[in-house]
Amino acid sequence: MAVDTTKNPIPFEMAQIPGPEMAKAYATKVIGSIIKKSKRPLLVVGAELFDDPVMFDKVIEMGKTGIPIAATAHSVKGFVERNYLENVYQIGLHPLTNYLRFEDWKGLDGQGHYDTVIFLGIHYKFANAMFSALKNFNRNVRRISIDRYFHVNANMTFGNLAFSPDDYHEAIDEVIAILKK
Amino acid sequence: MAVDTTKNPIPFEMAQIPGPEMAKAYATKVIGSIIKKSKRPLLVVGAELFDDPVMFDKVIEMGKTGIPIAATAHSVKGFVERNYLENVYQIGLHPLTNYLRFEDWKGLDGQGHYDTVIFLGIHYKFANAMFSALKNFNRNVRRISIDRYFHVNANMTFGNLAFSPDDYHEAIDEVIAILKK
Amino acid sequence: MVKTEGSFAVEDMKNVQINIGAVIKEEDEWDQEMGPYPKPQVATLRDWDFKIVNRYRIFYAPADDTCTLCTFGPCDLTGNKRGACGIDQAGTCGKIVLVAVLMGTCAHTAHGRHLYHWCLDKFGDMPFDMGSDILVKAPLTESIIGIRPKTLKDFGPVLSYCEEEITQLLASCHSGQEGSYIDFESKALHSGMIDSLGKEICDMLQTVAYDMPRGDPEAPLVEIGMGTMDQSKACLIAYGHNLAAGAEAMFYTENNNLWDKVDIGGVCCTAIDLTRIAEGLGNTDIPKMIGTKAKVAGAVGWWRKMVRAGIMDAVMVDEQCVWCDVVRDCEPRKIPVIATNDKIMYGLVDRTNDPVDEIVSDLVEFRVAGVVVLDPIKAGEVAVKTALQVKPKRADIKDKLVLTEEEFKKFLDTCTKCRQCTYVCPPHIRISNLIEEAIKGNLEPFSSTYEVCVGCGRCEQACPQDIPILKLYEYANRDYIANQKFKMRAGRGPVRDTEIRAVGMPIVMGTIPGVIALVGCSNYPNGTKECYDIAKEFADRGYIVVATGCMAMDMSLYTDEDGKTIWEQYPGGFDGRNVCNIGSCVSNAHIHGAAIKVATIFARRNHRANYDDIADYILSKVGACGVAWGAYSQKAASIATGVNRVGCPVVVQPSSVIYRRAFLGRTDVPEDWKVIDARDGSLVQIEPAPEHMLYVAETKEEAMLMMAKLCFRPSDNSIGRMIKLTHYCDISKKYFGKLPDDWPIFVRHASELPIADKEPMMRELEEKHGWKIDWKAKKIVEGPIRPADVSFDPTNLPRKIRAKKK
Amino acid sequence: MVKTEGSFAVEDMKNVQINIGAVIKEEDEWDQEMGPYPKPQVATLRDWDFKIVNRYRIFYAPADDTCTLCTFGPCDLTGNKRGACGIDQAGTCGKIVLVAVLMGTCAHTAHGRHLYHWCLDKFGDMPFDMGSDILVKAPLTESIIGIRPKTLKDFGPVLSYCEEEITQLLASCHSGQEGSYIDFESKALHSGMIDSLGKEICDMLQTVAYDMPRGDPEAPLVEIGMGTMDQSKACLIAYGHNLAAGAEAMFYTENNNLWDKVDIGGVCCTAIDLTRIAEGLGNTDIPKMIGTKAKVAGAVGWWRKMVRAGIMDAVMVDEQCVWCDVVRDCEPRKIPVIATNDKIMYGLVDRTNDPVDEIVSDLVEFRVAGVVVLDPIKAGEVAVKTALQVKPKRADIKDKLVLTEEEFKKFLDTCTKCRQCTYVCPPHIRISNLIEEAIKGNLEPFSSTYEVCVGCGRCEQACPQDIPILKLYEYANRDYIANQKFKMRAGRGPVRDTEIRAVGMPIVMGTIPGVIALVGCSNYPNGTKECYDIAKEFADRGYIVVATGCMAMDMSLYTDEDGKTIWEQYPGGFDGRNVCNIGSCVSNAHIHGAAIKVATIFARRNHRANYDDIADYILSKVGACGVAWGAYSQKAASIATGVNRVGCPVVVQPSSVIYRRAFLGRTDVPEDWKVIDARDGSLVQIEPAPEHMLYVAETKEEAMLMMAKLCFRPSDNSIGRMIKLTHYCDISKKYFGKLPDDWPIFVRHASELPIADKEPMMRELEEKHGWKIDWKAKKIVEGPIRPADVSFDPTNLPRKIRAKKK
Ligand code: SF4
Ligand code: SF4
Ligand code: SF4
Ligand code: SF4
Ligand code: SF4
Ligand code: SF4
Ligand code: SF4
Ligand code: SF4
Repeated sequence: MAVDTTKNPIPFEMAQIPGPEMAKAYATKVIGSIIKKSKRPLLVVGAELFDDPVMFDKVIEMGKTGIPIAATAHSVKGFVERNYLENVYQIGLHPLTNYLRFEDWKGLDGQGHYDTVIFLGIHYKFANAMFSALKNFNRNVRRISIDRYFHVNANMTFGNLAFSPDDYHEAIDEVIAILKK
Repeated sequence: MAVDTTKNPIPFEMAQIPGPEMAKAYATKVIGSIIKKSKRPLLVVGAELFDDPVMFDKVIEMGKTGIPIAATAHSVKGFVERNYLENVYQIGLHPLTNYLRFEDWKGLDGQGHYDTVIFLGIHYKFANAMFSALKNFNRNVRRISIDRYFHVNANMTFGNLAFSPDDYHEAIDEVIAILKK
Repeated sequence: MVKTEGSFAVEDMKNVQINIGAVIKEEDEWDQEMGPYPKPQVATLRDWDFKIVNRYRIFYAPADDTCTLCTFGPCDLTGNKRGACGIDQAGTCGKIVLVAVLMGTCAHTAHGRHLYHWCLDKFGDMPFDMGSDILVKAPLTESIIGIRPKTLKDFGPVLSYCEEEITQLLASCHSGQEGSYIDFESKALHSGMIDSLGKEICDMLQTVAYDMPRGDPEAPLVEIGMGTMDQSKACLIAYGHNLAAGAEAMFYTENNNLWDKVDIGGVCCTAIDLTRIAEGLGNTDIPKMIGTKAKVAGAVGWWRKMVRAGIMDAVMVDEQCVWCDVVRDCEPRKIPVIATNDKIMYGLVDRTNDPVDEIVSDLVEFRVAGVVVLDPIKAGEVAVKTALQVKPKRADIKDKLVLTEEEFKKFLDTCTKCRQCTYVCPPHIRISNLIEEAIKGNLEPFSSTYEVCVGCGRCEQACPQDIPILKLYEYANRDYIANQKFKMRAGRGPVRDTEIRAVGMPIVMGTIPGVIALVGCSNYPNGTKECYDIAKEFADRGYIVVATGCMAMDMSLYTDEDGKTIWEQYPGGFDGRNVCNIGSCVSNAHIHGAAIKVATIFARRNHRANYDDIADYILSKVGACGVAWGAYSQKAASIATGVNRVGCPVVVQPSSVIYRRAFLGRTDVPEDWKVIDARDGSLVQIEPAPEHMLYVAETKEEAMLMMAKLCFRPSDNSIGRMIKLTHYCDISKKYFGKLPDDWPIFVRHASELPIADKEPMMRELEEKHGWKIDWKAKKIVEGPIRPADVSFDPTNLPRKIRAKKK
Repeated sequence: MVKTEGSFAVEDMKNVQINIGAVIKEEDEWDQEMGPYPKPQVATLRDWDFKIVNRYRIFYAPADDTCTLCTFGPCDLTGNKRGACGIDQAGTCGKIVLVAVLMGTCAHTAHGRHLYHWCLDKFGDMPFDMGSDILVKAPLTESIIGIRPKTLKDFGPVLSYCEEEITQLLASCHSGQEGSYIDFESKALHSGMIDSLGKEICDMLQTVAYDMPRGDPEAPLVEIGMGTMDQSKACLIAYGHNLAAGAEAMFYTENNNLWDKVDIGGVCCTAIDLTRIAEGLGNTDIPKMIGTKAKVAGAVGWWRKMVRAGIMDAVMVDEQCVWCDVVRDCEPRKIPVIATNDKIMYGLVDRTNDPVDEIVSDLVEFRVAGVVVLDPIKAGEVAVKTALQVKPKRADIKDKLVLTEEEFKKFLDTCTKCRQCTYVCPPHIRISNLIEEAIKGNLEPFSSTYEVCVGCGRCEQACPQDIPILKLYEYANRDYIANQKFKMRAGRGPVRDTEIRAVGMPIVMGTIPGVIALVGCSNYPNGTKECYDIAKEFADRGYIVVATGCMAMDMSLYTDEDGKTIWEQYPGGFDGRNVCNIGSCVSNAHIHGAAIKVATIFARRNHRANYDDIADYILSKVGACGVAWGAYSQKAASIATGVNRVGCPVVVQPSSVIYRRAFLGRTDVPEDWKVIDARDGSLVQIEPAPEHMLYVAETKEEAMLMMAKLCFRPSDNSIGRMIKLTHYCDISKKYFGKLPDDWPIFVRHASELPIADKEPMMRELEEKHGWKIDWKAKKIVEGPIRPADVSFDPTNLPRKIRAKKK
């Protein structure tokens, strides 16, 4: 049976209540298929992957389905160590989000802007704020979180799975499975 | 069939999003029985009753079940006109809420504090703010709205019924029926 | 001889230059000793503040339950929890209150500082001449600083004092500074006092420099309303609060004989101040009565209605209550914008140093939507020339601004009744219902809510159908707009000492039932008419009614059966049954001033550097109440807070709850209502008078009843109390259908009962309240909180005790 | 002769008194003409600000989608919608940024104003003597105001300037004033500059008055850590930023020979400043080196840990970063509180005018939890006496403060793993996991997260089981607490002119790879150790490392294998491979000062009233980067903004996103990276150096890489660029496992490639990036953005062009 990723749909930092427009928690199959349907998705990963290194392998699996990866903070090191740099771009989350908010940006590969960003493994507050920047200043980019936190400023997010590592891994595996379909 | 008072559970002013603790919309029978079970309820009504004068009659029906009425703004005039002043106290909403936040207050009748306040017919912003005052500074008073607005700072409220006067009247009648039981 | 500056050489002191900072005439004109608190600092008047807040409990209604002020946040403070820095919800509310009050205080003080630099630049230093009827010329400066300014330059150090205090106060808002909400409120009260001082400086500077009326009860009537802007001329609007650039546009027009081609109108306080220019003593070079040539286009609440109706050809903005989307509203309507003050620059290019004609050409050719020109003289010339030249180029667009009937109907039909518009509308107008009626051909709802609509435009942003709701309003009200033409009395400035001498005693005794001050902005709960209603109610009852700012403007838009505006119905003196327009928002200082003058001129209290003593006098003896019925801005918050510090209560409209704090009395706690009798130091239990300091009323009716009640003072003599009680009861009967429940607590003697109802009320006292009545003598034998006592001298300050109680 | 004041009579001018405001020595000591912008106002340096923000785009991450600032609100601004006043989300963010920066600016400026009054009161006016090694004594005052203060009193008008600007700026935040986020940011930059000036005034005043080190690289080592407070003595803590009262406690202790009975420690910047007293020129009456007798109990992040451990017997609070619940934390632990500054009064009774012994008695008998004493001398005496007398009375409670093993275990068992604590914990500590481990007997997680915990107490409020989580921490770390004893170099003060002469050229050429400034507070993402790591990384690499405030304190808590703190590992000069503690937060001004001095002393630029020219020089030529890795406060926001205005980039920690704004460059827009060559006015395409102005890094590793990159400047010569690039690449390899992707854009010549990797990197340039390489000559033939050019003179200011391009 699929993991219920719609449980605990409250902001991981409970005081993060920005305004009338707030995220909903979705099941893995919904999120997975939205990602799969995206024309220009970008998977954005951060340094929290080091706290649970198996996540690097899962991210690489996703990367192998063709989704480009923006490795923020020093997370690129995990990819170097795993010798996977195909489609991996090293960039800070702050300048990345800055580029994302401009309509005229051409993407990390110069091939054009992205229609969907998927965040994972990123410091909660920072990810939350960058979602907020996009939510307010570039609404053409769909904001998806597949992190272990409920992300209130995303369009789509999981509920809080921060204390359920097994469920979380399973959820990610389910997303990967959909992407591979 | 009962009116669905749990529909449209978003703040009537949609930008009123105060923080992590926000109201839920409840069915008339839940709200009605909570009021009925209260030891010291106080029905607080405002000048918006004049916009829909039949509401005065309904409030008087509630008053007749034994619930004391605080008539704020100049709403007491409606009771005078209907010759019902039994259990009706004329007081401004602002000083009333001020009294309510003090534990040592003895009530409008000098018989002691209230455990539940029920707001109805009050200017939305003002009611919202007074609920906020109680929510933050005296949590021993239960905050119930049976107004036509979803009141985010109440404990219990109806959803927005501002554009459904018939449903609203019916909902109030259902509450009255429960109180009379 | 007055202050002067210069420099001279001193023999044998090579390389030394002596700058004479000030040559001060010896203080031989002021018989008052320096008082105890010149230039009070943050903690100096804290005792007084604690007296206020111990009686009028600080009440908060948080607008946010979380705090996002520092990187430890957001913190959830719900239920008075504490954030990471240790502050609780009450403390955070206090901090937000202080920040808001400081924003208002800075708006006024910075305005004063700008005028100070500008007036000295333009006119040089000038004697501070308030005319022969005003000898207590700067009551707040005198009470707070302890000096009597002799020339405009003397206000410089007063401004520096304000700026120093502001900096101290804002510092205490830093996360991890003040932790107590009570001290935040004491600081807010301090800021409120600075605000009043800042306003006094502003209005004194402009009154002298621009020769405005010095308390003239017969200040001229000027034109007000959108319809007064003559569409056959080039129409220039000066929008904001600082007259500098708008005045220059007027002078340029005058000097170039352009009045037949140009119409100049103001919006918001600049409007009021432009119409006051050169109506004073005639002691400047400014053309006499030039102010009457300017028009008051309207208060700030009308701005979007007029810009969208396209009634102007160019706009100058200066500072303060100026909507942030002026350029965005003006650009598509081809109305060039000239920003004239560095507080509002809208990201526009600063052209201050470019030649006038280059700037005008860029504007007139629509190469830029607007410019910054910080030199008022140049800005005035640019604005007039631009308006003149752009007018013909706007002819085509102007026609397109208002919808055709066809367009109107088409838009009506697209409404899906989704109600998104109402969920964002500040006054909660049910727009879809208006549309429904309009579809049936009934435009009345669109008309009757036109003055309720604050023109905010939120509905248009929310409408999924992109219905231009304000345009629908415009279409439905196009005739009204064209015919909105009324008269307003130009702002008269301060209350004269002579007026105070006449009304001081009646005010303190209560025989003039009160002073009602209508101040503040255009966010009325039920539309502009309510301020007319309130003013008229109290004027008819014999109260002294004073008004300033947007309320003064908005109350001008209604007439009685004879077609007379309120200014034409009542004389403009500071007296019962009069209505006076004191002036713009900064003129509010004169209302404090009048109260101070009652203490110092009528009661001969020393006011020099003696603020708390004066405030104590006002709280105990001057029956006055402010109402800010449409208050929107932080200035309104600082104004009200300043009024509270000087001991005078204020009633505000329900939306004001967003400012979070009120000061409310508890009549159920007798200890809160004890004052000292200055005669012997004894503690006296008094009736709760005034009962509250800052009060939100839900409706106009509640506001009026509360205002009447808040005019009670312990010092009322029995006739005065009877008069006040009569009005209090009468307003209650009129609007509430019954006597107020608490009327007995204000009765100390049978002679204080309203004459018409004396008997039944005495009976009620006996039967319902258990008082003992001597029916033969028609006297009250037992019951009142205290007996009437004409020589009772209430005070809250131990230092006022004249002889210790034996 | 210096400025003086006086008054004298003039014959034949009866009743006239001449006050000599100022006798100013002719400006014959300063060879610089007055520059273009003395006392710049809000709009004066706007062109410079626009240069910054046009390249470093203003980026917002709103923390709130609604606005509740006025009665039209709340307004929903989601998606950059506009509120009723017409402001959009970006404008609102800009307004909040400006308010935050102003709060910080006011904190510093008000501190300076307090010190100004106090120092003149206590010491009288004093010559502004910075010793013989510092001739550019007040670089910010000189650059901004255009004057050279001769005595402390000369800072008075500088303070007034700051206060006037602050008032203007806060006025523009009033609802309905400035509408453009760009102008809000220009105003914030103006405020940031005022902030730097305010700090300079503060530190100059106290340095002279309290005879602190004048740039002494060998300032003494002082004791730091909770364990340094000798529990056998009466322990007094001075908590805050303003040394006045704490210093008086020290003087009282000294004069009464009480050091054997009393230990005085500081928390936050007061700590640093107390340890600097009388270590300077010896030109005051203060006992030489008295500062070394005080201890640095710790930075603000340790406050709750120490108060809850009960290591002190009395606390004096002054101002700024002082948690709001001090009284609430101290009262149950029987620690009396003396509030000594009117910015923080906590609602306590003001006892300033009461006799010392009455106050002490009330505190010692616990009749009151705290008092306000605004006279520093009296406060110092009260505090020492109270600590001495209360100590024996606290003996019993002190024992009860730390849990017993039994209690500890009992609390562990009650945890239900509900995680409410983690949902509110700022650093997201998984407290229930720590408890789980502790139940198993493993306290390591409680130890290793002790420095990550910021001691905020939010967890305890959220815990439904009422588990005293901070007490659990205390119990698990009780040995560490007792042994937290380290050494810190006392704040040395400004950088000496002589030091600048030595390092000016290497900095501008790049051969010293950069200046790294670690400033700000204790809200580190992964604990205090990260600031030690960052400092050490760069010191080892030969950068100049400077530190102030909490980061300087916190980096003292770690030692190398030899047990040496960072201060013992490196000398304290302003030079490569040195680490210097400049001082407290207000000493940050000296970091600006050092950069200004590079421009004026090394490069001989006129800095007098010439701020933008100097900032332009710094932006183009001074490879420096600030890092505020634990920034919490609004002062941190104002500091960073001030650093940005002077042309220097800053990296901050992730929680800083709550301040909403960043300045980020776009390397994909070549037009953004054009500068003028001052030699001929030609526009030159440059590499993005520095790439960003205000940057949030997610991890320490990212921060270090970015800091290395942000030290690049267009002016680097080839050796300098090679050195910088080497460190940039090396840090990347060390922490990222690879070269950074963008290294090629910084290469202009083959000699700029890191020596060790030169060949493979050249090959990569050829193969991956298509550059043309002459392998024989080992030269780059084609590829770089621009060629290396030692005499290139980059500027952003057209007025710096020396000769027009032909
Ligand atoms: S200021 Fe205090 S309450 Fe507000 S976010 Fe910071 S720590 Fe939390
Ligand atoms: S413009 Fe008028 S109708 Fe529209 S939301 Fe604002 S107040 Fe309501
Ligand atoms: S939002 Fe537009 S479509 Fe919806 S009810 Fe209002 S006017 Fe009609
Ligand atoms: S009354 Fe309000 S809106 Fe009008 S000018 Fe004064 S502060 Fe501004
Ligand atoms: S300041 Fe503007 S955006 Fe904020 S609440 Fe007021 S009207 Fe709305
Ligand atoms: S006190 Fe420490 S553990 Fe508790 S919430 Fe704060 S940082 Fe987290
Ligand atoms: S909140 Fe209390 S009970 Fe819940 S997990 Fe945390 S420590 Fe345990
Ligand atoms: S570094 Fe931060 S916490 Fe420390 S003193 Fe400075 S502003 Fe306060």
